[in-house]
Amino acid sequence: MSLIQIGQAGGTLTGRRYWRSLEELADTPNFREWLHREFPENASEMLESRSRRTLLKLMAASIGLAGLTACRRPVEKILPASRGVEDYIPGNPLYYATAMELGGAAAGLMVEAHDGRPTKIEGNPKHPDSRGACSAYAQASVLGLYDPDRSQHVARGGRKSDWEEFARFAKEHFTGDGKGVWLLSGYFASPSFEAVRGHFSRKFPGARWVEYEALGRESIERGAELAFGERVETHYDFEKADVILALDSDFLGVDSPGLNAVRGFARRRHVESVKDAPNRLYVAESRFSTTGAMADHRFRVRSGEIAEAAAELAAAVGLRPGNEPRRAWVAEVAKDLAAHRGRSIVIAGRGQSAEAHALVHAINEALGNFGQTVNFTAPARQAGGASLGELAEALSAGEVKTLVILGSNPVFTAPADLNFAANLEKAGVTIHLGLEVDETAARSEWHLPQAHYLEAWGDVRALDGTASVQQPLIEPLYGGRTAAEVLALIGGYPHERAYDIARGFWTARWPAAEAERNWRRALHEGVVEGTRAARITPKTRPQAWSGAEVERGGIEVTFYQSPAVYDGRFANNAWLQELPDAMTKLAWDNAALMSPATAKSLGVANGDLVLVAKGARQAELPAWIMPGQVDGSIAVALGYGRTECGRVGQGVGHNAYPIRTSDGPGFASGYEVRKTGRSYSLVSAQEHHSMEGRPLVREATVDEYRHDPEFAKHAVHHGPAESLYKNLTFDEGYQWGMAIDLNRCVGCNACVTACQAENNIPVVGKQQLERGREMHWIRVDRYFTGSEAAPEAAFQPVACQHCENAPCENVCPVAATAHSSEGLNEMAYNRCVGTRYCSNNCPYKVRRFNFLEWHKDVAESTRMVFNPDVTVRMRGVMEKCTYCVQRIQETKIRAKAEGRRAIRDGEILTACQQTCPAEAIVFGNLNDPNSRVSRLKKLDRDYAMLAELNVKPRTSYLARLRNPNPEISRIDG
Amino acid sequence: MADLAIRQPIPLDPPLVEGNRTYADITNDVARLTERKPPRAWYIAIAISGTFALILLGMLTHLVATGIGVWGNNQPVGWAWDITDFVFWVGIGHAGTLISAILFLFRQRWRTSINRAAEAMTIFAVICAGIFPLFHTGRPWRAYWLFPLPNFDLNMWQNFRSPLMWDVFAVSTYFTVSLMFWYVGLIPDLATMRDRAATPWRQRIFGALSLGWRGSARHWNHYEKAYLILAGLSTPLVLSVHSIVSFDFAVSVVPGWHTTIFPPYFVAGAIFSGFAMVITLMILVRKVYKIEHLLTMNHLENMCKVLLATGCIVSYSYAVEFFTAFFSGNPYERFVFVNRVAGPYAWAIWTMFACNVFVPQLFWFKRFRRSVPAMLAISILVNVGMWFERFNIIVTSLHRDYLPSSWGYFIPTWVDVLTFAGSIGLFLTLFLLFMRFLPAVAMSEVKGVLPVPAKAVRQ
Amino acid sequence: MSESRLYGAVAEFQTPEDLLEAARAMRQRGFTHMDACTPFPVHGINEALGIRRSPLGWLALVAGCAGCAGALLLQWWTGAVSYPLAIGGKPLFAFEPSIPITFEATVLLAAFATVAGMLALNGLPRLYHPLFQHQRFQRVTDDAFALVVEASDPKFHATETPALLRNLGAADAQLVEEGD
Amino acid sequence: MAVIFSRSADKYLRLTVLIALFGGAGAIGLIAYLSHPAVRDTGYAPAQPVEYSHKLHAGNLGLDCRYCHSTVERSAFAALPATEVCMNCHARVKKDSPLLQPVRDSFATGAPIPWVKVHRLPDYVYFNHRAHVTAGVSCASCHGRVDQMIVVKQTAPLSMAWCLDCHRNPDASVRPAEQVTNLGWQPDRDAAEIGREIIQAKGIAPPTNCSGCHR
Repeated sequence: MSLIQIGQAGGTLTGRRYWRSLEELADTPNFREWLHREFPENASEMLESRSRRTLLKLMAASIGLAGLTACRRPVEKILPASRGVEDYIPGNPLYYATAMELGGAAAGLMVEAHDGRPTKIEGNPKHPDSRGACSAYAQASVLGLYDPDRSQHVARGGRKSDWEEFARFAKEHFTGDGKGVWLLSGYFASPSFEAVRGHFSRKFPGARWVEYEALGRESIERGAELAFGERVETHYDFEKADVILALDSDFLGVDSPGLNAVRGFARRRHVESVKDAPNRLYVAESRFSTTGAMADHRFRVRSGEIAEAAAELAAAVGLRPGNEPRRAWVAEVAKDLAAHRGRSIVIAGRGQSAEAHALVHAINEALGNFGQTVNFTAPARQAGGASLGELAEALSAGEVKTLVILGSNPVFTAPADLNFAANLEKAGVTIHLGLEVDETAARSEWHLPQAHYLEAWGDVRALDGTASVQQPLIEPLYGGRTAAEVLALIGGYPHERAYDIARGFWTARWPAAEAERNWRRALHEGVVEGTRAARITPKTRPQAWSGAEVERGGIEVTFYQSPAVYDGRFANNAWLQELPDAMTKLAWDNAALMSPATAKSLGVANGDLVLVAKGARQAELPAWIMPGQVDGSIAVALGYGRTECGRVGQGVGHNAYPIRTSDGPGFASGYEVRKTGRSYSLVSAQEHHSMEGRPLVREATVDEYRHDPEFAKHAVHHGPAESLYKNLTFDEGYQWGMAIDLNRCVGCNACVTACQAENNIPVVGKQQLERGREMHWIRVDRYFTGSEAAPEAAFQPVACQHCENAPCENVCPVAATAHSSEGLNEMAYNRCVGTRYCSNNCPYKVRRFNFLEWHKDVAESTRMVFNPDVTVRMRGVMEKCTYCVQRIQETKIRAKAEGRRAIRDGEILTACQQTCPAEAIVFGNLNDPNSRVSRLKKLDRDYAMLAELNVKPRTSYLARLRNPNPEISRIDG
Repeated sequence: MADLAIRQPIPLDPPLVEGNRTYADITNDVARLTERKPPRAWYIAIAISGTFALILLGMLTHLVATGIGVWGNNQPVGWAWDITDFVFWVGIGHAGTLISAILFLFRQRWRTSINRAAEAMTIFAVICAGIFPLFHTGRPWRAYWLFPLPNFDLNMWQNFRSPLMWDVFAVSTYFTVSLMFWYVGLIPDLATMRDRAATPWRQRIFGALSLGWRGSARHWNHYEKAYLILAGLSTPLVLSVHSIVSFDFAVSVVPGWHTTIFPPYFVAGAIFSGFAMVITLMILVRKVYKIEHLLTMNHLENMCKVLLATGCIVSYSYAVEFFTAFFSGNPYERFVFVNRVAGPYAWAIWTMFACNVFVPQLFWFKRFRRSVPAMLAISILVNVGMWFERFNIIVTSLHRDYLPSSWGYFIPTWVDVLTFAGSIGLFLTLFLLFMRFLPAVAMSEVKGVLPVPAKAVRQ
Repeated sequence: MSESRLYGAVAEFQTPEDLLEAARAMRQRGFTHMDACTPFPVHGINEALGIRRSPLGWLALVAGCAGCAGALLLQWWTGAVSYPLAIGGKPLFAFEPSIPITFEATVLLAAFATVAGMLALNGLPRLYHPLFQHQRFQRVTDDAFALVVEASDPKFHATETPALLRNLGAADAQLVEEGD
Repeated sequence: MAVIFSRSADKYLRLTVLIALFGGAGAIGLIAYLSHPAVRDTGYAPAQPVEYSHKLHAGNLGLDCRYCHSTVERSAFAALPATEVCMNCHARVKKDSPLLQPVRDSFATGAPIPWVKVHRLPDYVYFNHRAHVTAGVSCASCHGRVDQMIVVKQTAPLSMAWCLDCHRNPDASVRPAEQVTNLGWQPDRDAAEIGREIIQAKGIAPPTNCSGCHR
């Protein structure tokens, strides 16, 4: 067997040069055998046993799964494979390109695997949307793979069954023309799946297909259809936009399916000198989103009034005749937009109506943005079919003989008015394919375990049409299958295995001679060449815009996608649950976010349970006072309050779906909100939200900056920082340092999750979080400034600052924390006795203590996610950010082994830096004046937090700039 | 040199021992306490305190088995009740040596009635104190790493720049020296006990413990010299210990900790709390054992005066602390003090002010200085106040330091509470055992200050 | 007992003043091998018996200096020689942060030396002593003041010396043997 | 008064104290000696499931270490060979030897041979073979003259202090890369001088800070 090593990956994915396709490996019997031994079909029993752990540990040639303790010479065995696995070098990680699908769009990924188990996810630099970065969802998905609560076997009527039985059943059951057969799935932007689906539809022409995503893009798609008369995909090029108006759009947060928006936006926030002009962002929104936090002007507008504001704007840009806008800001923003014709973007949020989207398209066209900042392609996904409402009706009418649900959980996520759970009872047979035994599975005749994307073959398109092939990194842990496989099985598709389906689809498109080469190339690169959709220039149709009817009655409720659990599907992912929300800083919960004034009028305080009701539909939600929220409107994240879920997510938070109906999936008015008199404990990772006038996040307007470029350095006046001693100097060899650009950070939390995955950071749970024992090595501090009603927000990622005069080091009695010659503040866990003195003496409070044995209850299967290059810390020791010293050491060793004396700039990326879509974090050698980090630190915006303590931190910040429109008095009206 | 325990007419008024006692009376009065069945109150007391000592054992076992997480400590409050209790006990441990050493050097003869018990109290308080730094570590089984032992495996040493290392040396030295001081002081009395012993076992035990002391003039010659040197060494030692404990805080960068006034402030506070504890215990001891003639009202009044004086120093230190914070112009420092009086833990500092600043002022009035119930109440309140002083310094400073994003709140757990209660139990248990089995008053020293007996009378 | 050698004579006095007087008188008569056993140190007895000042002070000084030097050496050697570590940007060894430990070690060693020296100079611990055989000796730790004249004194006489002591006011004077 | 202790008690007391002092010192010395890594950890030579002789293969037959431990230059781990590596030769050589039965079984069934680990480091120590081998540290520096061992035995303490000795004074332990697996290499001149030149040329700076090994 010969393996083809397809050369070296270029440029930015530094240091990881051997990533090859898994396909060759997967085809070799030896590898299969090895994988089977590692992860047998029947892995579940073994996964919980000790032998599993021992085996893994030994297979990994003893890299540590275990903690710090070492006994005296226990007999330890090494079990080398009987037959070598080609090109697998024990101890060296392998990298494979794959892609994750979420909400109908692909995130191109590069997955690191140690000894056959994926441990870490990075963005694929060659993928047009990822470009090397990665979201928190994708980062955490590797934990989802090992979730011991995943569905582990086929079940029929609640009893254990198997795939063979299902296959027999399917063969008998699916006959005829398919009348009465309904299929329900989420969005699938998968070309090969579409082929299978096409085949199925041809075979069963009577079958009906429903695509439903609780957090879908329906209004966006329909809006485009309204505007252009055809389905198109809109692409915003934020990198080219000078002025942006976001109308209830959290495009830097949960409203963008990909990372391009953040990247493009952040690049326009890169300011090297007073000559650079950053973009200007106006945000009109009801909920204080992360996009709102980045705004130069933020207008608090109820979601229900956004369309009206858009109409005023349309008039103001001359699209339609109209009066002077009622809202003063609209006029000013319109002027600013008009002054930047072709260099501006107006974008509406996902929750807004199709009509509003259509109107915004017209505005962009009027502003000359089409073809400049706003572009179009054909949609990546073939949409179509019936709506969920139609399915509910059919169910209710008893017309559904067979319902096949592929990966969706409609019982939990369907709009409340459809009474889906009740209607489902009326279906003849329900077949549910899912990663977990969820609410829908519990009500289905058949439940089939779904393969996680990291254990499945498949393909998926990015929004711009670029296709990626998904390749597995591991055999299915629990014998799961993909949706394509299931559909192929019941539809009698020529290929049954996901691999054959995907490969067959693609190779059929290539000339036979090139097929093999192209396929390998696609696997290697992570993208299929030439699949990017061509740009089109659709024309807007004249619209009958009748003016928006604004409902103003009652309290408005807006529903938003949880940055943690998405629509509920990640509820069992502990990393995501523990991730503090960027704005509220709440973890392990959602809440009814309301403005201080609204809370006052309702008479509620933080944690008070309120009953939000509209007619018979009601939900009990804990209140959380959120400055910046528009008055009279409540925002609530979806996806919490799962009832049929794994041990992590069961019962976490409160379910808001019961008050969300088909006619108001984004927002709706007319709710009544009542105090219940009971309260609930909400846990916020940050208890204080003001900087107390301290110069922590330093910011200025662009004008102020031009007037005083070094304003950040001038923010603190203090005497000369002197020491009693002649301090040690660090000026030889590599001197590591970091620069974080506060102007770019959008608070997306990807860095926090990336760090968690890279550094084996434990999850502590809500109770311990409440006690103040979070373990994240990097956190994103969020401060409010300004008034409580109309605050501004600022983000500041804080990890260990690696002070040269580190106060923590001085006080450690056992020298467990000391400095390396390269300026790293090191923490030797195995030396630590746990006095916590270092943590007390850390002005940045970035040290984390293992108050309990956090890993005690971690399932054996979940332990497979551990990065073997980082020690798993035991209880009683302190830990903290190491600047990813394992990556530094590995790179240095490799460079030496290759005979290089120096490491290239950018060859070492810290985990937080690598994943950051905003490119806000730069790490490198300060001793090299030409390194990126050195150049950034020379910028006039550079400052060190708490420099007045003379601790000489190695991490410094680039001060934030705001670019307000001088015509609009500071923020909001 | 050997004139320290001069046996001349003592021109003191009032007398240090009341009721025309003879030498033999003194011996009898003191030794009898250990020779006959203790009063019922003793049994009740030891049953209660012993139970709490066992609770301490249980809590520590639970702690070691489960982790520091059983306490309420968190980020940012890395130290809370653990170190508060430590400083509290170390502080209490200061009175004994102070009475023994400093009052000795200052020729304060009234010390002789109380020094033995006070020294014992010191040792037991330091034992209680030592528990906390040991068990507050995340991995107490690695605590031996805190000592510079040769190690062939690691070739690693300690960081002697860490105030915690200074603590290790200071507290262990203090304990060792106090123990030696106490024991040296006990030797002549142990010999007395040996010579009075009625049973062979008592004879053997006291015979061994007294090391063969026979009161020879040569013995006394070296003994007095040694005692003087130990007193001379203990005096700076006792001052250094709490200074070094204060360095744990003063040497850090934490606002509210990083203060130059801490060493004298801590020492004054330690004497303050130590004397309060001595008063509390002495009141109970003289009552239970009916030795009011040895522990006279004059003794108590003297101690009340010390309490008043140190209380004033402590109050002044509080004022200076606030002034320094204000005058420094350092916003972080200023904030801490505003936060102390008006923040979430304001109740703690106001408790402290009430107990430490206002209550002791009552001792300006002789009425209170000579009223046993008043003394008892005030001395207990002072120790409550002193516990809160340490709580304020530690928790209130830590819970809100530099970055508001990392501010937090500390809530104790039941383990915190029971561990502290258990340490009080251990302390009292040890003290009760001491009262039961060892001479609680330094007989040989009291005899030295006895008012001239007409003629020593013997049966 | 009968074969045992004589240790000396023990005279018992009721007050320290009597003891002092007797001791001075005995010394005037040329007795040199004498000792006094008292429940508390009696002022003037050293001069009366000719006991020299205790050298413990010098011992403590030497030990204290050793502790001081040892601690400094330890801190310098471990921090700057044996395993130099960059800690807090501070020099590997500096005098200022070494003061507390140096001080403590000084006190510790001096105190050890003092106590050990006191015991050694006093010949303690000593479980047996001929005087313990004396019937009334137990009173010297209570309220009796004993003057001991050892048999090794050139002027000692088994019958005269006790008589002499009685003459000097001793309430009781007896011979004590070495014992076995 | 009654005499509590007899005259001879002091003799026993002094004897006891002396014994306690010397005995204590002796016990401490003994414990220190036995727990010294050079004593405690060296000499471990467990029986292996296959009586494989390094002396025969690496010494007499002159197989290069890397023939079997093929990953030393590429990975942190010096992997043990797959059974098929053994069978490369033993399919023909001594193919009926009963000693090789476990090897043949493993090859036939695919079950790994359960070799017993000899050189073991704690989980929190990240030793990297690649870094050492490419720097020119010979296998023999840590593993001893394996080519002379019939049964592999741990010869070095592998303690942190022992590692540090070399990291602080690496000169004598660094040799030309091509001599790394030549366990019996005799330099023609001063080894430390050769080492110094290589260290200069390659820019080797062995870390003595914590994260060099602990991550």
